[in-house]
Amino acid sequence: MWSFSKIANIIHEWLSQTFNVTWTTIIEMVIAGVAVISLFAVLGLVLVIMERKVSAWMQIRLGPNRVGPKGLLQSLADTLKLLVKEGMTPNGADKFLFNLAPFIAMMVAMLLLAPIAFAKDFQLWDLNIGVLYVSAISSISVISILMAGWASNNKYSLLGAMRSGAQIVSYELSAGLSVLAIVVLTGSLQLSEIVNSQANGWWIFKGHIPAIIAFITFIIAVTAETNRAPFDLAEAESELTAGFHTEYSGMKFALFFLAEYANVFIVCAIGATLFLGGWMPFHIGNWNGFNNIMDWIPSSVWFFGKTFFLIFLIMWFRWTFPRLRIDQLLNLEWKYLLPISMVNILLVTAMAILKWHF
Amino acid sequence: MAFLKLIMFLKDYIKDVFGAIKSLATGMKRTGYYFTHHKEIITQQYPDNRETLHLPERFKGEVVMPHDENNEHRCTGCTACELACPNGTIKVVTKFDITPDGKKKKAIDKLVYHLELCTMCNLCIEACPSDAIKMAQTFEHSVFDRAQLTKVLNKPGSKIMDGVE
Amino acid sequence: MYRETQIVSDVAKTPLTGEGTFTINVGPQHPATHGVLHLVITLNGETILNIEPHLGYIHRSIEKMCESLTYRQFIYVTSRMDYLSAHINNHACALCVEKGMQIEIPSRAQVIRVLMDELTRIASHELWWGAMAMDVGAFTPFFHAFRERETINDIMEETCGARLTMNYMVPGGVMYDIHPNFQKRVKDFLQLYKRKIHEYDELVTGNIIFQNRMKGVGVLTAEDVISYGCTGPVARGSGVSSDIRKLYPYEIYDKLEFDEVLETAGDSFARYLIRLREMNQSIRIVEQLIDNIPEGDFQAKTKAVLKLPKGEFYQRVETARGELGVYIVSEGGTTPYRIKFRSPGFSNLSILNHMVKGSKIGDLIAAMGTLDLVIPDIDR
Amino acid sequence: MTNEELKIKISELLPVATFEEGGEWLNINIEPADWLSFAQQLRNDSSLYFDYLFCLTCIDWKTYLTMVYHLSSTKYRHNIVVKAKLDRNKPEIETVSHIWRTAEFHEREVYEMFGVNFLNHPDLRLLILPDGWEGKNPLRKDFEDPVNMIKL
Repeated sequence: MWSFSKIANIIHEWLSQTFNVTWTTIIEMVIAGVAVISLFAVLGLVLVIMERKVSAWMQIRLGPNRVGPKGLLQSLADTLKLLVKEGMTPNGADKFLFNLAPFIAMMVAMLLLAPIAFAKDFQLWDLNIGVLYVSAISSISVISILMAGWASNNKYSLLGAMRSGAQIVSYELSAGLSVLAIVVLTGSLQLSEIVNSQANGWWIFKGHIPAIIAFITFIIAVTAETNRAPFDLAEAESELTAGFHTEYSGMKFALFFLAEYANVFIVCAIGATLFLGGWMPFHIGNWNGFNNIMDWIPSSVWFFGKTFFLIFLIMWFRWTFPRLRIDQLLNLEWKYLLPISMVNILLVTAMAILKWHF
Repeated sequence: MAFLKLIMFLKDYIKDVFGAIKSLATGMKRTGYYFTHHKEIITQQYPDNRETLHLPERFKGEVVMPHDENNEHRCTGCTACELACPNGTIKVVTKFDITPDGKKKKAIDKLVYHLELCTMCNLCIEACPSDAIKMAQTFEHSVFDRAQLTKVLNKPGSKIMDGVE
Repeated sequence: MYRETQIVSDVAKTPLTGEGTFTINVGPQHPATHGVLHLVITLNGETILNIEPHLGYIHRSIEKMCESLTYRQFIYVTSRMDYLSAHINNHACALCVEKGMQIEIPSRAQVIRVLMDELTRIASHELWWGAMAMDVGAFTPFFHAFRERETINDIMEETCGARLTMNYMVPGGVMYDIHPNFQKRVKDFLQLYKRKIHEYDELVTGNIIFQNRMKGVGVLTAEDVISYGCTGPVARGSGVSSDIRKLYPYEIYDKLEFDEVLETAGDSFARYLIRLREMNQSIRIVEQLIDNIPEGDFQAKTKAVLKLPKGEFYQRVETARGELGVYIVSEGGTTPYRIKFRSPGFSNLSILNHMVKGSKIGDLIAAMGTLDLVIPDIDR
Repeated sequence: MTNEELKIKISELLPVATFEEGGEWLNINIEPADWLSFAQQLRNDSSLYFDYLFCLTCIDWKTYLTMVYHLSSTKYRHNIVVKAKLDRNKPEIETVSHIWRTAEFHEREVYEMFGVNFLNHPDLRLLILPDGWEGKNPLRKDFEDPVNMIKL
């Protein structure tokens, strides 16, 4: 079977034969950059159409069905529309920050892509503190939202940004703690090692109940961190019209929109890596025949399958639940999620020390 | 006592958490059901289903005046509809015809109908003593020029049907 | 003497201007105001200090218009007041004219009118339910509510010829007889409704987030409600019996079996439950009547030109939002001398400031949603 | 209480009041000056207990204005109509918005539509009409607006 690592190796070998080391590195970097940007473009298109179809089916509608076969090219048409729209800057806005904010949102999302293992031996940057890097970078995204809210010179935007600040700062905690549970079990911060440690079973199965609790906390926390319903208080359509991006239009709005979906993809990818074994295929004990079939499926398919399953879960939340109020949102974090994850991490530590996990 | 209280608190706490998760799961089950059951979809693909789209015969789309094959209508020009209309939608312009036996007879010249003023209240049709006008089941009324909404209901050259007084 | 219940004392004392307070305009175009309601809100952070409604964005002065329309013509205008209970508005006007002229309505017409009223009430509450869920952030229920509402609209379309502003009730009865399919279609709807109603609870009522959003929000005491003149589900949510159908029965409501739904909590969730249960009561009424539509005329014989005797006539009916009063002052002519519509929405809106002072913006949306405001009804 | 009982009770409270017969409910005509104290009595008297003001409006009779208050009791379920004749050139009456809070909005509406000045009203401003309409009273019979009114 084909795999990403083989393709990468072929390119690498060909480049090394043709150019010297420096040029090889530079060209590889350019290729990686282009790949990331195109991945984002594709992701944006795929996730938007997916969200629209999922919501439509849950709402007993057909969804987009006019552009392209079964409406699959709808998001392409939307992008085109957004591209040609006028990007307006409101009067009295802080022009520099106003224009900078969407790019920061986008940059954060791109940076987060670096340590993710998309397939077997296929990773942009396997740094040894991958988990720490992810939590560190993802907390920058709040700055872009605050910047957008402040610079818009709009009270709705400001309220949305303030809400978002409170929300992301609090939910970082339980997201971090639930990630820590897996770090404790693995004993490493490196994402590739975390994946490798799940060769004989995913952590969600190996880690007993504490891992499941950590998984649920993680999903809730990342839903909040990416500002998705039921935690979309920063946007809160029926309260703040569109929250922090009320004043954005055209491509700048599209960048926020894209960054939201990119963030969803990334947190789901992290979730899949930590809890569902990343690109590791699904194995059952000694069923060798079954395991071989599972191995035959390419590792990238496993990775994207798991990630999209988690993305679907988050979309499912969005199209089912009402939105929380700001004080209830913080209550949920400080009164429920944080104590639970703290107790949970104690349990996990005990389990790791006593080697109770498989 | 304090310990017992803590136990009770913990019990309630855990009960809360599980109750919450259960209520959320019920909702997700419902949306999940609709996600997988596409037969429940109720969308009508409007411009595509024009052939199969049947509006009920009572639907009030616009006022029309039916003419038979001899280009004859039933309107006597009595202006009952004009009086019944709350918005001044209908204007009856009358003229005098000469009947075969030489008498002058009142008849309509034009029955002007302003679709842009009409609220489809059906009062004119109720008021008409000779059933000359009725509601049509059309509903795609948008035009590019407002003037096109002012219509003359009787066809050119039409005359009143025999026997209608 | 009526004493206003004490609202959060800090909020009452906070000055409306000064450091930390700011005003925002909610509306006239805002997703949660369902129309062109304009609220000027004074905030301190997320806490609401004061709400001042600015009305009139859709004011058409229906009362003035009616002064130049005859008693047959003015009814159609009232469909445009509270467009979600158009039938009931028309019904109120027709009843008031009939009261003045002392017309006896055939029993068939009475039953048809009540059936239409109750179907309208269900349709109105369906739409409210969907919009309420959308206000608190759940989008899916809106479409599910429309599935059932659409069925009612189809029934209306078939019998009355229109989906929203029907002008079906005329002084003396109804404009034309029910469609032959009517009974069958209504029975189909009843089946559909019974099959689907439990989903409402699964999707929204039981949901823990929704309950937290609604419980204890916008609490109104019975005294507040009476003093502010709130009616309908808003009053009944605070335990104030205010169903005109029970208190001052019109048409055949005194012969029908149904309960006035009452809740005592007075918060948004109580008002939510009231509306859901009221739908079930309306279903009960429809079930009692649908097989018992008496034979006979659908319209009493009336003169071509209606003239009300000199005098004043007042008719109260229960719309989906509360008590609608039609006050006709007649000088004996063919047109009313003065008409006053006492619309439920106008009084219900006046309590908004009292209701949400001191709570969060999110609560404003949740509380305002349960008032079920229809803006043309407020502005008239 | 029936209309007859109400009539006896109210003539005790306010002997100068006159009554109109024939309507569905008891109609009481009072002088505007008596209104405030009379309203308080209606609201607070334990056997009347009119706690619900369900309609408040005004009628322009071309030579004078009439304020019409429809009152109801949620306890006894009886209704009365109180009418007060106002001078058309300088219509003034005491507000009842502190007795029945619903009057606050209704009085504002009457203020802008008929130009009735409610004394001691907490917030007597235009509610429905936009700024610049002060002094023009659309629901009065002699109101003419050649721009916005369409005569059919």
